[in-house]
Amino acid sequence: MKSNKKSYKSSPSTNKKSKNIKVNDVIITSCANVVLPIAIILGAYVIMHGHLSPGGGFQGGVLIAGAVAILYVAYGSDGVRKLFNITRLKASESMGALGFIFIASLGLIYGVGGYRFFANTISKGTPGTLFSSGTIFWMNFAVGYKVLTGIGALILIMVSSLNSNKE
Amino acid sequence: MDILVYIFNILIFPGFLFCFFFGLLLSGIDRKLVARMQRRIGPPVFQPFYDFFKLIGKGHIIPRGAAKKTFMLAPIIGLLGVVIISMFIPIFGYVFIPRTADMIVILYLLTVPAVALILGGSSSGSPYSGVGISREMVTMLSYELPLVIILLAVGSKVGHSLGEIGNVTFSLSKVAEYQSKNGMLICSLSMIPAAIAFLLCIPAEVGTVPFDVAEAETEICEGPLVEYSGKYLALYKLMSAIKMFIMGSLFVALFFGGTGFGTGIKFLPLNTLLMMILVIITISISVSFLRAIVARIKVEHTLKFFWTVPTALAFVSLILTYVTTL
Amino acid sequence: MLLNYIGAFLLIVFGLYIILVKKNLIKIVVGMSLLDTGINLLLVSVGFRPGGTAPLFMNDLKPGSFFVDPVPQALTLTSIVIGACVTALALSLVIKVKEHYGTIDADKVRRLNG
Amino acid sequence: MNGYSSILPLMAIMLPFLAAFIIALTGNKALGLKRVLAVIFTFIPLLAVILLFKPIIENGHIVSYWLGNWVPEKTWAIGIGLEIDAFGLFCGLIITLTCFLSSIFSIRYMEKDNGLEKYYTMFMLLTASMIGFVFTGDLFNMYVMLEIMTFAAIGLTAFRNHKYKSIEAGFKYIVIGSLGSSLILLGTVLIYAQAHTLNIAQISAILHGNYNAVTIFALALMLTGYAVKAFLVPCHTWPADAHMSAPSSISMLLSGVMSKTGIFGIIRILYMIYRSKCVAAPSMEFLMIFWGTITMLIGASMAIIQTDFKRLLAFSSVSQIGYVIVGFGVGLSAKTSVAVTGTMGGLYHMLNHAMFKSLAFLCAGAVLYRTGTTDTTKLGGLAKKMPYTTVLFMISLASIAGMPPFNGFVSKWLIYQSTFEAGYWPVTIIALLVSVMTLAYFIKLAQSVFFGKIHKEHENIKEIPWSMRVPMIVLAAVCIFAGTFWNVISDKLIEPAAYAIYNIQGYIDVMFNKGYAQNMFNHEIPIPKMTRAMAGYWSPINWLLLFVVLIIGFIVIASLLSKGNKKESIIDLSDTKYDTFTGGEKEYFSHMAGNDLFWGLKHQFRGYFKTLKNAHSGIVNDYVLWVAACAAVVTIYLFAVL
Repeated sequence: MKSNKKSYKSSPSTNKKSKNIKVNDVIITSCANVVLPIAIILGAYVIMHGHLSPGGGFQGGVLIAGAVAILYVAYGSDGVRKLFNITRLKASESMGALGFIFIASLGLIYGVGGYRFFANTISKGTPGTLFSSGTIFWMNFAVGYKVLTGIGALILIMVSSLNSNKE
Repeated sequence: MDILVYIFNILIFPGFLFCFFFGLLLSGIDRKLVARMQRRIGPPVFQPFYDFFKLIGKGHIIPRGAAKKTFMLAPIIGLLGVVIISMFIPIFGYVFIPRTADMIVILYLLTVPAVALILGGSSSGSPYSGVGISREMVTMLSYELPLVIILLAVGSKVGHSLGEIGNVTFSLSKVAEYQSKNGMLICSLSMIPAAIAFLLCIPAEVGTVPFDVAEAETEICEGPLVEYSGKYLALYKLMSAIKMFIMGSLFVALFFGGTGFGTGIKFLPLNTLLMMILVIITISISVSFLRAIVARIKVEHTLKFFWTVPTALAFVSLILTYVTTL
Repeated sequence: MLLNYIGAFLLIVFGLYIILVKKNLIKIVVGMSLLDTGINLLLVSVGFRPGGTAPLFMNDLKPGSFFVDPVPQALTLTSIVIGACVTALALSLVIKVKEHYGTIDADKVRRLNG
Repeated sequence: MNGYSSILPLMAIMLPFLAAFIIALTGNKALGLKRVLAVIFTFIPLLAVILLFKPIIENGHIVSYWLGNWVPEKTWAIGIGLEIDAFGLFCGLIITLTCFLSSIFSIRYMEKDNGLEKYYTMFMLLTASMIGFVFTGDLFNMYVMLEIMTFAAIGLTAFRNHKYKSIEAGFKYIVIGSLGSSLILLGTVLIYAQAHTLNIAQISAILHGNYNAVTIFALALMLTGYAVKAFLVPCHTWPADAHMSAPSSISMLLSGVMSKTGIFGIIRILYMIYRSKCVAAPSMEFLMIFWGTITMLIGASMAIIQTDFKRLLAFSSVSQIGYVIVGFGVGLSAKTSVAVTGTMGGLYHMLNHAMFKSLAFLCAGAVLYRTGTTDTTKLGGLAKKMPYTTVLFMISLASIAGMPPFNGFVSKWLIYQSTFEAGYWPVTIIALLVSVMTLAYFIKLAQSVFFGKIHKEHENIKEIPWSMRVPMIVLAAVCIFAGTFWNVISDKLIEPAAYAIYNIQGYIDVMFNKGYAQNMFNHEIPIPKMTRAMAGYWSPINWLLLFVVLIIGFIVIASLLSKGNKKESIIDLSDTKYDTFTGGEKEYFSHMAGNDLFWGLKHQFRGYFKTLKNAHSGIVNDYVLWVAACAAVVTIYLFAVL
């Protein structure tokens, strides 16, 4: 709620110029407070169960990144900027991509089936359980991580450029 | 041994020395002829030689604003270009470098002297040269189109009867071979328009009145050559003289080829002599005669003229070739 | 099924129409997105087999049941991702265009011509 | 297949991707590390391609690699496969070599810009996706790689986003480029609906004899889509903007290499997937030759009226791509000997264009680096200040215009010969004329940028640093090498690649098992015989001769000229006799700039040039309309003739 007050001070000036976006409306804030955890948990679920049900890393990642947008709608750009560090997000995105490549090249490292990239080398487990399908689970995880940070950074950049446009 | 013959070819006979001598001689004859047509006495026939050696002996000035290396290299490049062309042109069945593609090579190499002129003028940094090279470029664009079509017409005429792949040949030695069998190409009806078009292209290629817009002395003080002096100017003069000879002998090779006028005589000095006479006749018709009777035309008219009259003539030739072979 | 194809066709045509006719750059981006959606719909429809179940590898499969073609679904996902990227990139460029030109009218954003 | 060669193509694709993310991870620190990484990880693919030479070119194998060990089940492809034949390797060589040189050039060239981690990330993505595009054996994978390529290219085009032109070019590029990609995707979808597989080898086996309206529609869409990538007229509107605005090290890739990926796509479609419909089909031959001729003519005409250095080069690229397409169009001819000549000409010109156009773009980059502008009306007289750049530019000029000792001559000559032998003599005339036009507008560049008078503000510029000169020198060396030792290039690259284009049976059999293709086609697929003698190349002895002449000539004339040099050493340059002759007027700055140089031509054809200029209106809707109209025309034509 601290951030709430802080941004409230600056809001009149922004309010004048943009009537469409009303920052820190109580209804929106409280709705967002309810929706945010759900969105994040749903996203996490979708990522984790990518190999079992429709969905996967990308969809889950986008769901979680959508939380950034919700946060922006609810708390304004200050709130979002306080919470996330763009450079860290970008670095995390690269980490996700590198992780994906690493998992994919496990097949190369272990040499299963004649040094195949993308070969599924980890034990596959029993079908239907969470820790099954070998590398696919981990790849989903890496993709999800990459997408959530990537799209998060994207939304953040767009938001900040929109703001800078108005000032 | 082959190498020695090649070097002889390059340096002496169809190459440098021969071109040097005969090109300058041709230029002298041209001057004499024009003078006689204008009822002047005119300079002696060997005047271009005197001019050349005089210029070689004189000092030269390279202007401050010029790109020095290009300025000095451009005339040499142009001269080498024309000397190289001279070796591709067969002298009545004597082919020095028989290759399949020499027509296109000649077409490309003929742009080398023009490019050299443009580069030299362009590097001198003079405003007159700027105007001159712009005109030179447009002239080049204008005569290139009819020239291409003429060569294609000749190539398809010859290629068709020799049964080449695709009914075309780009080889001058094939043209000579055809003419020694079937008589000269100028005698066949379908080639006459192409020959006329080629005669019209020669003055533009050589850069004489009426198509000397690039060097127009009275307007832009010799255009690209305005800053040249001494030996570099001499090289340029030599280049254009040799170019005149090359164009004449190309015309002879294309339309009067074959072995010694169809007589079948294969004796090199005699053939060379015959070719020289034909070249002199060609040049006197296409260069001297035109030069004496016509005034210079504007650059945009040059383009218009070449893309209409000679192009149409060459096309007529090409179509006639197709019609007759059907 | 026919409805799907008609829908895909209409989406593609509308998308193309918007790109061709609308002068607002944002609307052009919308048109591109619509075009993409149409293709995605077509792609999913291509892989659909009447009566097929979702292509999930489960233990409780009934004998005689069959999957719809899973490949187009994977392709559609890829295509959606790419479409999202196109939209994002294009929108960010539109923002920059507005910064530089002060307008997003296609008729005025034409300094590079000829 | 032995172990190492099967893993090399994967390495060539994967390592640049890996490097891209490593560079992104380092953030905006450690600039030196990024440069080193970029150079190393573009060198590794080049090394991989060179190592692949032995199995593919010398032993004649086709290397295949199934990702994740998903080998075909009962001769039905279920996984994604990489497949590299000699043609793919040929394109791979062009791509990796150019990318490597570009990464070296970037070191100093990009030093004034900030945000270089984005630059290098996208640069590596571009490299990796281009290699992936030519090495893959999967139709959808081609689309994905194409999209990555397009994104990276757009990002790099808009990289200098403080300039309005970068942003505008980027936006136009993304609209037209993604429309092209959409057409390709639509075609891929339609093919999938018919063949139910995405493996190129299998599609070509299955589709044989089963062509119907849907596949022909797919052919039309994919041809147009790849035409956008290869910028054939009328889809040529974006490259002019994009090449002009991108940093030169990227323009070089966009023009030299990315256009080749479009051509690669077109060839794979025409010669492989629609083999029995297109090869030896006069109607398709006509379409491609007509398309190529229009492209070369309009590209050259547009180039003549440009005044921006890089924009002119971009239109010149359009015109050169026209030559390549004409070559491959003749390759569809029914007369096999002519077809082979055409294909070889197209391939040779592909290689040559990548080399000399990259060189020309790097020269533009060098000029931009030192003077800060590429507007030819504001430049002039740089030859005195930048002699190396001038010489290198002259080499690229001679190569692109097809002057005999340089590489452009060999490939252009093959194209002339093949078009005439195929009976398309008007195309030969246009091609020769366009060649002269090429020479003309390059001379215009030479005059207005490197010669003439120097501007006051450029008095103190210096030659570019060595790290920028080296890539240019390498490119120039390749230009000269490919022109003089054409027989080496022809033996080692062109012939195997041309053979691979026609060797569809081998391509299919490697992916599945021997005899699969014959089984599907019901007959052996003929491969035209090819020897380089048939192509009637220019004999090497002449080049030796020319060199002898040149050297002797230089010696003789240099000795002739050396007498005067002693006197020159004591001259006083301030003497009035060294002034430029101005006819007595006071000397002032009067440089014959680019836009005045073709006055006679422009005046005579003012209607034509004005129409062309107005047609390139710069409005993005118009450009999209052109692409859509092109797709419509191609569709109608294909339905009418196939």
